[in-house]
Amino acid sequence: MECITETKGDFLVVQVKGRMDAVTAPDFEKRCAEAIDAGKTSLVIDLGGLEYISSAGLRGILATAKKLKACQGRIAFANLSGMVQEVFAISGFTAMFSVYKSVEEATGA
Amino acid sequence: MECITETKGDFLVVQVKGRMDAVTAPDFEKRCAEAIDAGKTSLVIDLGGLEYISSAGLRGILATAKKLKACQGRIAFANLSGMVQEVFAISGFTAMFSVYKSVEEATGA
Amino acid sequence: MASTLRLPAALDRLDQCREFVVGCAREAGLPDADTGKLELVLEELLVNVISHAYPDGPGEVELHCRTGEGGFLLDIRDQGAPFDPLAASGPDLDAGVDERPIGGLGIFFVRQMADGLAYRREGDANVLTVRFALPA
Amino acid sequence: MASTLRLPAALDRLDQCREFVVGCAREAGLPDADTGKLELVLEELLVNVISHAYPDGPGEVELHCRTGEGGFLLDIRDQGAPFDPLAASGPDLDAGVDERPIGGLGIFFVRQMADGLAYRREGDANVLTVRFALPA
Ligand SMILES: Nc1ncnc2c1ncn2[C@@H]1O[C@H](COP(=O)(O)OP(=O)(O)O)[C@@H](O)[C@H]1O
Ligand SMILES: Nc1ncnc2c1ncn2[C@@H]1O[C@H](COP(=O)(O)OP(=O)(O)O)[C@@H](O)[C@H]1O
Repeated sequence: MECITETKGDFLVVQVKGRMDAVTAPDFEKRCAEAIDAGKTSLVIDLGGLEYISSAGLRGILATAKKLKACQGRIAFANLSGMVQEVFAISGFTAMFSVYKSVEEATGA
Repeated sequence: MECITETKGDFLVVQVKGRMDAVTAPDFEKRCAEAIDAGKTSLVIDLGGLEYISSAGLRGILATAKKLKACQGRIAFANLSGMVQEVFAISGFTAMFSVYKSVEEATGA
Repeated sequence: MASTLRLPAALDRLDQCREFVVGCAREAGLPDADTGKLELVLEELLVNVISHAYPDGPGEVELHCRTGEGGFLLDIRDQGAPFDPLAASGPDLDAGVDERPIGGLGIFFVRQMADGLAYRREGDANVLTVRFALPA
Repeated sequence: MASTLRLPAALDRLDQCREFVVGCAREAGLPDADTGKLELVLEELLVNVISHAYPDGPGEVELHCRTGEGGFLLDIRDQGAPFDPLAASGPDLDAGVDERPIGGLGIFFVRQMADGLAYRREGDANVLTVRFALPA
């Protein structure tokens, strides 16, 4: 898994690539926690390059969302496809979170 | 394993990449046999991109060399490094064949 | 023919387990489109064995791949206390971010993604058999 | 802790065997610089089992990885006729292209690359133990 962060206006876009599993998900959670602690509280998670996600990945995402909620931040997701989209759908994450077709839509750019 | 062939003057340069093992070596032998049957009898094998070779790889190379010898052809090798160079050395292939530092040296260009 | 992998139940062995099972599944004819589901089921069950089966120290897990019942079959065997994942209750999928507990989705995914599941206790071992249908 | 892989002795299983053994060796602390040698030894011995151990039809091979004697240890077990590769005579390395027979280098490479080798017959099985030294 690789996380590439980029500031776009008010948003921090976190591009996640590869596999988000029990081994790599803690990295994602840590990267996001560092960004939040540094004051970035509007996150857009770009999942376009993510090939695989397990419940451990969702756990990292939910922990990040809870942390953001606690500091009046927000989180949105973009570019879901394939098995990632399926996992989001059946777990109720698509209903629970803001999910956009593209990063531009998510940032309102 | 990948074999990329290119004609350079009188020579056919066969660039071999990846792994030459018991599964892939027959491909190498087949590609060379086709070239020889098509009249290409001066071969330079560029091993610069080869990461791994086993005795099955040497078997494919020796079979190719024997086929070339039978039709007054010739074979040379270029760009050996790492474990490929070591395997060539301990098997006596470095002594038995013409081995050059570069494709240019091997083709006399 | 069947294949077996037995190794320590530890997170840093996930990749080896995945490569083994996916290799066997390909061999058996499982379409590439289904390997993502298989990987998910495998990870969820392995992570559960790693996290819950051996509270008293390191243990082992055995994976056994074979074909039968018109499918690719994977047996996962551990020596933990008896635990039947098919008897576990499902998560509340409608809760919001605040109420939603972290975790609890693993077994639910396994049930959603596998084409068949069977649990049995065999001596001192849990054996869970997962089935993925193969194209006819 | 030890790990075991058992699967059909067939060429299309080479990759699974390699991933298993290399994974275990990394786990045990074998430097990346030595994995090429390990892969070579493994391939030569597996190809021999595949080609020579089972003339009467498909058989199995078992790989067992562990640490001991200051090294990474790999046991390769087959159910073929008794065959001790350490008793085999070496190839003629000075022959020219014409005289040189095709093949016969596998066991020679194994001897050159491994830090230790031991053969034993155990019941109806050949067990060859390969040792690679680990950094102190
Ligand atoms: N192999 C196991 N042995 C014992 N208990 C288990 C095992 N697998 C799962 N459990 C129990 O079932 C619960 C639900 O598992 P799961 O749906 O995978 O979610 P999670 O592991 O994220 O909590 C676990 O929290 C654990 O209490
Ligand atoms: N597992 C085995 N069982 C029986 N005979 C074997 C086995 N491995 C090797 N041999 C014999 O030893 C010979 C030398 O093996 P090797 O050095 O690997 O070269 P190659 O397999 O290319 O001939 C083989 O040709 C075969 O006759």
